[in-house]
Amino acid sequence: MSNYASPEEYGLADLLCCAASRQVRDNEIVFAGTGLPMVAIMLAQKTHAPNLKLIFEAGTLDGRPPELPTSVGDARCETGASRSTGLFDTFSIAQRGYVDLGYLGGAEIDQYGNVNTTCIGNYLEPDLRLTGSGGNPDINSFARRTVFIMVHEKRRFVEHVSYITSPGWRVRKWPGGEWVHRRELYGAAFRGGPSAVISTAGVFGFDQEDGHMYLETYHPGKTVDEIRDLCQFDLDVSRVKGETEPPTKEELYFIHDVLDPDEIFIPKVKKA
Amino acid sequence: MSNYASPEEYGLADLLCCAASRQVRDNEIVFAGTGLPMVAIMLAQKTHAPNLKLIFEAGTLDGRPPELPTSVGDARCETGASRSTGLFDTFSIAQRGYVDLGYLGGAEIDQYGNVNTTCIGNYLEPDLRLTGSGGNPDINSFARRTVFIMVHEKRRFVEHVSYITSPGWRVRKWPGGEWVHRRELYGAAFRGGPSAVISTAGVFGFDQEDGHMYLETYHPGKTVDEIRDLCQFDLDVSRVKGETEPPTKEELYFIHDVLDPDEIFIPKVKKA
Amino acid sequence: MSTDKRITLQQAAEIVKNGSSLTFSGFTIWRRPVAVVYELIRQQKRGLHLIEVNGGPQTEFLVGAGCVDIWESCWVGHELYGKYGANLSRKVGKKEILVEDYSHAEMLFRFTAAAMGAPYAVTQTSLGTDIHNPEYDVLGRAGKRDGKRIGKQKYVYTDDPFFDAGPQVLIPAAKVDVAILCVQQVGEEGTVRISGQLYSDTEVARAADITIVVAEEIVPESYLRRDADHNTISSFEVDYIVECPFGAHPTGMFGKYDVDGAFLKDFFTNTRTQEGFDAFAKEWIFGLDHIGYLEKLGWSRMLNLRANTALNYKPRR
Amino acid sequence: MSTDKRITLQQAAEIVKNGSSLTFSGFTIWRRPVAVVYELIRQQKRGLHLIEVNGGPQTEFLVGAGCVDIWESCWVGHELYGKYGANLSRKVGKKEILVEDYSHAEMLFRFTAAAMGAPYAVTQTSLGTDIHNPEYDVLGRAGKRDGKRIGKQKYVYTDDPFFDAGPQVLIPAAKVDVAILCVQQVGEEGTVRISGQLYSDTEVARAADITIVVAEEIVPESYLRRDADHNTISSFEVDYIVECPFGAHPTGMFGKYDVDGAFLKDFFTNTRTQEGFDAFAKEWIFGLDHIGYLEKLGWSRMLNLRANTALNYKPRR
Repeated sequence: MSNYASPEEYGLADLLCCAASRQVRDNEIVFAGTGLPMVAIMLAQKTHAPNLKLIFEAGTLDGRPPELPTSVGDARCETGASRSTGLFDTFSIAQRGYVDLGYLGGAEIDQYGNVNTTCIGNYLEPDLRLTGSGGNPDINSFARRTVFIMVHEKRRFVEHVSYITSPGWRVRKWPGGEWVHRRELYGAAFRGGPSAVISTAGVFGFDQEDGHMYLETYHPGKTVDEIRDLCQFDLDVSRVKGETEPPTKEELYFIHDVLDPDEIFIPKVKKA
Repeated sequence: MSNYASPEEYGLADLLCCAASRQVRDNEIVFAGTGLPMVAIMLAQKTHAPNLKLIFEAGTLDGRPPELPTSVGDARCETGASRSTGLFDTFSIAQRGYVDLGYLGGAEIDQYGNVNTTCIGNYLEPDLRLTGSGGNPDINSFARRTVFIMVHEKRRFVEHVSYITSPGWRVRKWPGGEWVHRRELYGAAFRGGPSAVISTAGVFGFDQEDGHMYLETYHPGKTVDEIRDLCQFDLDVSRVKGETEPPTKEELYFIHDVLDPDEIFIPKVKKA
Repeated sequence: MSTDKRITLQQAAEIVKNGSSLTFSGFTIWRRPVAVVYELIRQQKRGLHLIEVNGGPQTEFLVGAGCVDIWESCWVGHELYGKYGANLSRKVGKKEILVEDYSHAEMLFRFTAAAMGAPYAVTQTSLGTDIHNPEYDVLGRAGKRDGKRIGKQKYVYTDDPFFDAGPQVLIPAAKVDVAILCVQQVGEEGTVRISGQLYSDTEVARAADITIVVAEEIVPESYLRRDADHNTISSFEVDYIVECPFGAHPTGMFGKYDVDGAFLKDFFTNTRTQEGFDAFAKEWIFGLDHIGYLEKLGWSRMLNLRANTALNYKPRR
Repeated sequence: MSTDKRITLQQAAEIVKNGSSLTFSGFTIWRRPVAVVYELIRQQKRGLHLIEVNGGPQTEFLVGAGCVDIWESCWVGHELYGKYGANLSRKVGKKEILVEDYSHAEMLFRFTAAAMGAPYAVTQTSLGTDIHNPEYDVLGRAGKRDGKRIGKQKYVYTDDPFFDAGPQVLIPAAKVDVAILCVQQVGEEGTVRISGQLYSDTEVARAADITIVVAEEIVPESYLRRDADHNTISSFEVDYIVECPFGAHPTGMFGKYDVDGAFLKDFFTNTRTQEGFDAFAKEWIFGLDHIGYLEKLGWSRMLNLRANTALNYKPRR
């Protein structure tokens, strides 16, 4: 991980992609969502985690697509996979506990890592209906760790999300709705939870005991105060380690020359 | 169904096989067990029910084996099938309600069609442990009709079976164990039950209201009194229609020249 | 044997009655039976209850055209060609449609339960989320939970009596009247062979009371039965079959053609208003049949989507 | 990539510890991992808990050799070569083994639940039979229901809260330590391709904590990955692989060899007494390794079982 690129050689999407990629450890089983996470995982596969096993929700197990799929249901997912099957298998495998890591996104997040992808406003009369949950809560319930990749805006890092689509570290126990620690609710089914948020401003971790989010690193060019101001909740900045590690030249080569040369998910930095 | 064979041209196994075969109607979905039932169903497929769909419990759907399988897991089951898969599919399909008819056997049967294939004597300290249930209770629970093929001996047609492996028309409601009509216990899941017993002595039906077995036809050479004496329970002989229809020459041709030329399940009658 | 199950696209759409519950093959923007969906719109179906493992363009077509009263699913959008379902979103805001949210795995397990003949499934997903919030039982609030096709409850919260494995959530089987599938090959007796990812096709086919298969080609049963272990759905699970090349367009079909991204992007842009959708439907759905639609798309566009048969997709370079 | 999972037959057997719970691939007399079972007997395993969708010769070998304390299943026999499991029958009579009966579908759904990560399954089979008789809960009577590997209850009787679909019986997931499979092909990274009927192999492989695959041949992963939709079990579900031609003998293997009926018949006849079994084991198991066993069987016998590769079985004429 030496040979870092200089600031003018990479964009924000590159930085996010590399930060996401570094969350994977070798030999892990990873559930990949559509978009930037796909590139991030395939980047890890090309660099530090050659033996990771990639699951695409739509039905491919241990996939190694030579051309970037545009979504998890894409025909490209099948090429080179160990098995091409369907959701019954991918979700059974996930519920069975095979999955180490999942990558997810969201429109809103709270300080406990609860994420909303369902609606803005009152659920029963929403201001804006979004796509819905998809597999977000499932992957997040079943995997040992999940990484959220998000646009960092103050309206997205909120005190309370409009709707908890995907469970964080403190969640609601139904039918009553009391707030409890995830470990308490999940009981024997507890495997972990959100382990990182990679936003357009910084990288965040979670205190697994009280469940709150903290700033781990800030992206080059951002400041801690700026990031704190971009959160509606009181962000813990006591554990900041420094700046987010920039992409290496090798990573940029894989992203732009091998994995996503057509800029489907990651735009190239326009040279002056 | 003209052109009947004369008594010296067929054996008891032929008679049973043909009687069993005639229980199938065209276009039905049939669950086939190992042995004589297999020959019976394939005989129906060759004669009056060309569009029946044959399911082999081990995983073949709509099979048309050109050579007689020796069991439902046999490699021969796969040839010409619509799909070769596994028990998850065959039992899901059965529980889902696709199956019209199943063929089964048993060591003991009572007057309500409860069948035992598990043990003789006290279950917890058995005199003789048999094979166990296999799919007998499953097929019998899921299919609309089931046909039992049995050796007719007095020790097998009993007042109470040692162990109810497969449910008849009056069954026990657990955890209490009260005897109730099958319709009452199964509720919305009720689809039917044992519709015929083909023994080495005759063909029997069931009164679906009170659930008791009655003699329908006696095999050539048997008498009603003889058959009544072969039952420990009081057999209803009030509905006897006459003699069991003998095999036709065409059926015998299919059994011995096409389906089971090697006498795997059906021995040939030794000509004098 | 006279077991040919062949019908036309029009007949396939006629099987779906007003008020039917309906589901589809495929995943988001792949292998959706769009040719039949267009025909449903032409036949002006009303009051449909869509129950989908996940939604996609087919949802947005039917919702935009006013065919749908209830949508039970977890997601709708056009992947990278349109980030959400704008017709659905607009109609939810205006309370013109009932939306019942389950998670993706829950929807899949609901269909699995139905396909297994079980009335419900046992899961441990989405614990602690608002998906499980009893206040958000939309069909319950609307008085639709009759215990017939729609379960009496949205969820039952329970525990594991065997292993103390943590809280269990019971979810009702997805009972649907009709499933419409879009696949590569079907035999004349109904045997289906799907290539590539299977998505949730085997489950929806078995869960539905009536299963209609639209295939790129109808092939001899004997061809499929030569390799029974490569087949995906058995003959007797399929009630009707339709041959319809390019029947999934604008969604993609593994081994045959890619997603028509430009078409979807244009459709999505139009769906931002009802007027936009109506204009789009007027141009691309009404007054056309499937061949007319293909003529309008044109050879150049369709050849450009064609999958390379060695790769099973259209390579980008 | 250094992901080769290859081990020897001896190592495979060593993975199974005394007291382990164990299950197998196959169905009655087909595709049973008998070569490993012989090795388990040579290594004198004790206290095994067999949980099988159905039993067969492998059960009878292990039970006869005194390796098994608990057998949970629904059936044991040798099909037309031996009408019941004589070793098991004798030991049940002498109370030397605990037998817990479930129905065939129940056993299958118990494994399906485990493979899905669910603690139990919901079924409607076998209602009203003695299989559901609470008095006949053998593991409960023996005080074995610890709620860890063995469920706290044999059954839970309940109702359907969604559709009034009739009484439901909940059955605990089949939790097993080790599954040993015997198949046609495995890749060096673990991808399995099974031809012919799959039986319950996908479920048992996923249900077990450790999955060992014994294959007729280890083939290049790249070969299997050329047609991912023809594969049966994914790489990461398999922990260890063994290449062992004729590893299922005397049971059969689709496409490779038929059941050795004469061998099974002879075995069954011998198992009518413990002395008979012991003599059989002395002759055919102890003091031999797999190659020694094949040498003893001889070329003529094995060539005579060989499947025709066009038919996938040995034609009778």
